[in-house]
Amino acid sequence: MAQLTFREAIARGIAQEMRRDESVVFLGEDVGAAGGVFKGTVGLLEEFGGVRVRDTPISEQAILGAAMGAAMTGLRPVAEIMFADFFAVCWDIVANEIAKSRYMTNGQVTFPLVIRSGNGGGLRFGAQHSQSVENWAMMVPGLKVVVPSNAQDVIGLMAASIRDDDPVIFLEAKVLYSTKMDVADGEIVDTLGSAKVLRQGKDATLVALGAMVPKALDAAEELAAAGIDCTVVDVRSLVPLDTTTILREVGATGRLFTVEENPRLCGWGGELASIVSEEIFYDLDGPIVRITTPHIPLPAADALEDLAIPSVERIVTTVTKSMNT
Amino acid sequence: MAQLTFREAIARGIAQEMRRDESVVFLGEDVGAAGGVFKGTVGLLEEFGGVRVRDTPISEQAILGAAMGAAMTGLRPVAEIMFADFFAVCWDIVANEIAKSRYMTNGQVTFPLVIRSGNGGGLRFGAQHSQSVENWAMMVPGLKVVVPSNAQDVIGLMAASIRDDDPVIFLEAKVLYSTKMDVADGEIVDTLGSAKVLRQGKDATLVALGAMVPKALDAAEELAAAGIDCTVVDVRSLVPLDTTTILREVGATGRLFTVEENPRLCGWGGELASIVSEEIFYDLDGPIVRITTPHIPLPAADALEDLAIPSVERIVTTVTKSMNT
Amino acid sequence: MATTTVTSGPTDFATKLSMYRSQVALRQFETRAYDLFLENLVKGTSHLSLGQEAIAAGFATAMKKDDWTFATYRGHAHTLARGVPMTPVLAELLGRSNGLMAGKGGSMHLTSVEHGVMGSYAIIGAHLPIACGAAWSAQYRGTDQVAVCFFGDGSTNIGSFHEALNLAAIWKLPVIFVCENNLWMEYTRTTEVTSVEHPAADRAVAYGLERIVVDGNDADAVYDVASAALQRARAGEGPSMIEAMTYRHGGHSRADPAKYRPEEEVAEWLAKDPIPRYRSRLLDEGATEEQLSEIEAEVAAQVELATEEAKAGGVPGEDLLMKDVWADGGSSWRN
Amino acid sequence: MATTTVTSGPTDFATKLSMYRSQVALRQFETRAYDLFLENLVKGTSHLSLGQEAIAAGFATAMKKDDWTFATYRGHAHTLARGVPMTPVLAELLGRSNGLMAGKGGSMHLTSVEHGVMGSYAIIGAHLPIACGAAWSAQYRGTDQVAVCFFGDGSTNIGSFHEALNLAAIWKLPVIFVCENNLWMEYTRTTEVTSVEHPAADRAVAYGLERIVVDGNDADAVYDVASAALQRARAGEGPSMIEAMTYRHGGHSRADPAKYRPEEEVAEWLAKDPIPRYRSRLLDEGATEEQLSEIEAEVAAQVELATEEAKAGGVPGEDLLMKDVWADGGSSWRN
Ligand SMILES: Cc1ncc(C[n+]2csc(CCOP(=O)(O)OP(=O)(O)O)c2C)c(N)n1
Ligand SMILES: Cc1ncc(C[n+]2csc(CCOP(=O)(O)OP(=O)(O)O)c2C)c(N)n1
Ligand SMILES: [Mg+2]
Ligand SMILES: [Mg+2]
Repeated sequence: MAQLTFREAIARGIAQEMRRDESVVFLGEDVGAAGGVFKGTVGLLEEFGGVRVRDTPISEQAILGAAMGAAMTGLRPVAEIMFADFFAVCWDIVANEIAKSRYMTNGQVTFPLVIRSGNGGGLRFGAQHSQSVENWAMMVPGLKVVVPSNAQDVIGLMAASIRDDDPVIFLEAKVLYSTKMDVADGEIVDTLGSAKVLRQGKDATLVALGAMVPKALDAAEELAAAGIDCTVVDVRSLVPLDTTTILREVGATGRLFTVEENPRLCGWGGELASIVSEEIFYDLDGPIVRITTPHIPLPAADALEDLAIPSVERIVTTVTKSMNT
Repeated sequence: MAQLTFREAIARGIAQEMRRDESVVFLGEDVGAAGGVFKGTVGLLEEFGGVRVRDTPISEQAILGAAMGAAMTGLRPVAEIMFADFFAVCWDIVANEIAKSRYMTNGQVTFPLVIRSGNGGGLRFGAQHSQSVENWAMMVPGLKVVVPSNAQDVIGLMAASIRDDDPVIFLEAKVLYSTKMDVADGEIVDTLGSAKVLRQGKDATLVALGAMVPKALDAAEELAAAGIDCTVVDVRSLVPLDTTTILREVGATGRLFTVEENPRLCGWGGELASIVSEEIFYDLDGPIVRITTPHIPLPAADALEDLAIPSVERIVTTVTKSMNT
Repeated sequence: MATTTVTSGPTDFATKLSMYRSQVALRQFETRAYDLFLENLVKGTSHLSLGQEAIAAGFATAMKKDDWTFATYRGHAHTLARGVPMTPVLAELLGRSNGLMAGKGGSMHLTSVEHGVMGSYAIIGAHLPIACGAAWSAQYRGTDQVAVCFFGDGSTNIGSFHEALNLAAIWKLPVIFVCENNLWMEYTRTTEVTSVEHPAADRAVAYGLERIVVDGNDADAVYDVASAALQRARAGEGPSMIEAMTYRHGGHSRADPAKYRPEEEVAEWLAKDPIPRYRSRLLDEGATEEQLSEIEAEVAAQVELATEEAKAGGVPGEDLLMKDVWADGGSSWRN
Repeated sequence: MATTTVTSGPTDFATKLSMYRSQVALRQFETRAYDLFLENLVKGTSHLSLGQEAIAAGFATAMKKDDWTFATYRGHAHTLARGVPMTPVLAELLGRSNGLMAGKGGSMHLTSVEHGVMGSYAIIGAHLPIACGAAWSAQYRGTDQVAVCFFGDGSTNIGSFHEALNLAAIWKLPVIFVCENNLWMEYTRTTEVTSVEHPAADRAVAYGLERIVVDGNDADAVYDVASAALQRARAGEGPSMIEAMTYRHGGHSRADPAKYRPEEEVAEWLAKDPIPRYRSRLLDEGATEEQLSEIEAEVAAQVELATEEAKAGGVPGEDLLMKDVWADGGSSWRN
């Protein structure tokens, strides 16, 4: 048992797998000597050397193209895209090449690779360095999408992602990098596609992802104090999606609230709403309500960013209002 | 009144606006002498000359970057991205630059530009030339998204898009290019953000977009024959979204079925489901059901593609089954 | 044409004959594919390499069995040249379940990992960095495999060209970039939208590479330049970029009559057709008319057989539709 | 250093003095910004140009009022150099409602259309094609405006660099690409990941452009090369690419102590600090110590005032949050 930050957990998860499997290699911008701009890869170069941990030029298409080509010829690359917003400059490799090639070739090629990236807002970085792009990835058939909410999960889900034979987009909420928790010693391996019930309630179910998970938990405490007893589910992986757990927990309380950092339109919460309202419609006791960042680019100023991203207060208010009407 | 194909309507819509406004310019690959690979721009070079209608290199980032820079300095460019799948190679310019810059600058810059593109499947072009990417665009705050379903609408919505001061992603279902209809003479200008009720029923509401609209209409005829009377709504524009019409029509029948060409996850239908299940939950008489392409890359073979994309038969079966349980 | 001065081609005559056979096979196969398109049996789009066969044949002949080919949507020739049988390729064009990818990829995505054909890519530029990745893997694993990446003249103006060339150069990757310069993009002449005359070769210097232009309609010349680049890559000396001048006899894709090209230009290049040219060279060098006719007849029989077998292929169904999105063979995104 | 042989700078002395004032202003402003960051008043990230001021000052001095600047996230200097007042820039860094964009953009996105500052772009490479678009618009509308686009050495390896340069060349656009080569990307030395020594200049030939390297720590030299390129652009002779050698005194962004750089390298470049260097040249050329001190004092007073005004700015609220997604001033995506 050791106190570990979320960012240390990243490096530990990758190192665990690199020790185990020579075919795991790592590449990205400033990831070697510098240990990554978010210090998520500190120590990797020292332990594994410059042949396995490679600094690249500022060429995101080349980074992910290289990862793809290497994955289809025997390696298991982990690539870093520094900020998730930068997926936009290499989206073709992600969405058109990596995601589709296995299917197009009728299974001839396989892409055991992980693309990890700093995701989301809260650091006052402005509209081009703060996006929550989980939906960009969820939307594209052929990509798995993993979003951990704490250090322990980071290690286990990173290990599971690296061992998975499919391409995984691994999104790390930047605002969580400095959060700490006690993490078990020894090897940790988790399972993709398993949501976690973090709190069990009887009145409503809050489903949250990544940086919204601690906020949902805090909100649930406040709501409980006010007499509304909430279940909180941490989705953890959007693809594969643990609909079994989610439908069970929503069905049990009869009410679904999603807490999403992404801008509203076509968010994962919409997808959940459609699944719930098709499959357990008759178990619902009231409207499905989504709590999201408004459908606007994210502003830079601290005051504005705090207004934009769902806050504990907004969650509490929204749930209370909806439960009382 | 003249019979016009969908593809001819594109050129007519653009020409109508180029005649009216010198600041409208057009650029793209093979758009000039060749008239576009889908023949959507035949005649433009001849009428407006090579200074206003420009052939570009195969450089989608340069094409859209040029459109953006020109739009912020006084022109109203219309750019062609040949296949909508290619948005992936220039997504940064679309999603990070064009969409966000007005907001980031607190309104200092404005982007009166249109990006038109051949969208969707049905032509057996395989996974990289058949995607329906309406959700890629809908998902990004700052973009308007227009998807016409017939030649008359093409002209009016193209004119409205070009006259609009915001960036519009204008997606043309490739499979509709050869469809024909009688189109009014003279200037045609339509309104963004207005859905159209194409058929009024009392049992269920089918909401469809683009190439799915004629299929929904055909399905409604078959369903009517079998005793299920459907309303059919053509969404026409995803952003702005005409929720007034949609909520009214879904509320009236108590049942919503979406017909979406896009792969399932994070489709616009999920967004609609969430709006409906929040705002008119108590008007619903049964589950919300989405009819989409499965969440897979699109296959090339004709037999497979026909299985993948929603067919009239699948719409009929799905609606019938859901209405009878 | 620039750096290739003495052209010899393969040293043993049997290899030359097989390089001839390869070119004839590509020609006859694609001629048949075009006929089948006219019969409405080829679904979707397809892009023929008629006229460009010497490049595919020259490279494939110089490559080792476990080297890798990365092709574009114009990939029939490169796929067949590596030894992929005709039947599955033709069946793929026809959308049949006995197709190379059971109909799921189509003409633009031919792939046969077994033959080192690591895919055909239909979005301009994407496969250049992907080929770098394969080369990186060969370098890391210490094999002596080389990735050979073919693309067109018009594809030199897309961003990923630049990123891939730079990465290959700094990492000294065993990758060969081959620009098949057939002068035209789809319907636009490449020089009209390109800042240099030789869109690949004139930019080699920007990546610290040698400027190489070769006659792409001469299989021997291609073979020579390919052999040198392969050797260089295997010796750890890094990437090469080769610009091979050629011409497509037909339109860009199956439906294009290619009316935009000046008649004289077409005539000039038809006169440089690589196949008759190579044929008469072989005759000069000692082959008999009989030998060559026999090759041609054998290929014709293969094409006949492939046509029959492809047409006899089944129609793919729901099982294939939902298969192989994921490595577990399925397509499920939920539990 | 290559093509610039005789350096003269502006011919009239007043302009030289104002170019000095500009550099001093950039220096003092950013020094203050750094202090305010240490006081925890600057929110988010920021990237300083300390040490690189001669490039911004030289170009801005040579440009006409209605020319356009396109900058990166390292854009304070380019914004101020075009005449944008200090207060709104500083207030933007502090996230106040009197900020240049009311706090909505932040340090990385400074824009002042009124002053020809057409934006600061935080995704590497994006603004090169966008600058082409502005230049295209100038060409189309027949104005003689020129777009000047600044970017770093590390940004030369991204795809859009290539696309923009080619487009600018073939369309002969009035755009100037200025690579501020400060030797480093974030924490990686650019030559370690770049295929040529001069990442911009050594690639000019790939776009049919002249190879230009200039001493970016000499405002006069920058001014000269800028003037020539601007003239060329206005004469319809097309784009230029200029590589200006310089060095950032501090880290990449506000939090970076820049420990990765060899001490001797830092010392060498501190000795080439453009501001003392320009100061002593002005003294040599006839300025008095008094004159220069007065300029410095005036600037210091401006910085004081701006600091006060920025700190006094309000906190932006809900009204600004939901404003100006769309041209109608609102953010509604539905009716
Ligand atoms: C990113 C992207 N843009 C545009 C296209 C459409 N397109 C397909 S082939 C082609 C022309 C390519 O010309 P060239 O590279 O010379 O190859 P050739 O077809 O002549 O072999 C174009 C524009 C595409 N597939 N991908
Ligand atoms: C597409 C993209 N990739 C990576 C980054 C992260 N990043 C920001 S600045 C930078 C270094 C840029 O170096 P250079 O171009 O030399 O400019 P400098 O910062 O030295 O002025 C990097 C990698 C980015 N903003 N955009
Ligand atoms: Mg070509
Ligand atoms: Mg730099």
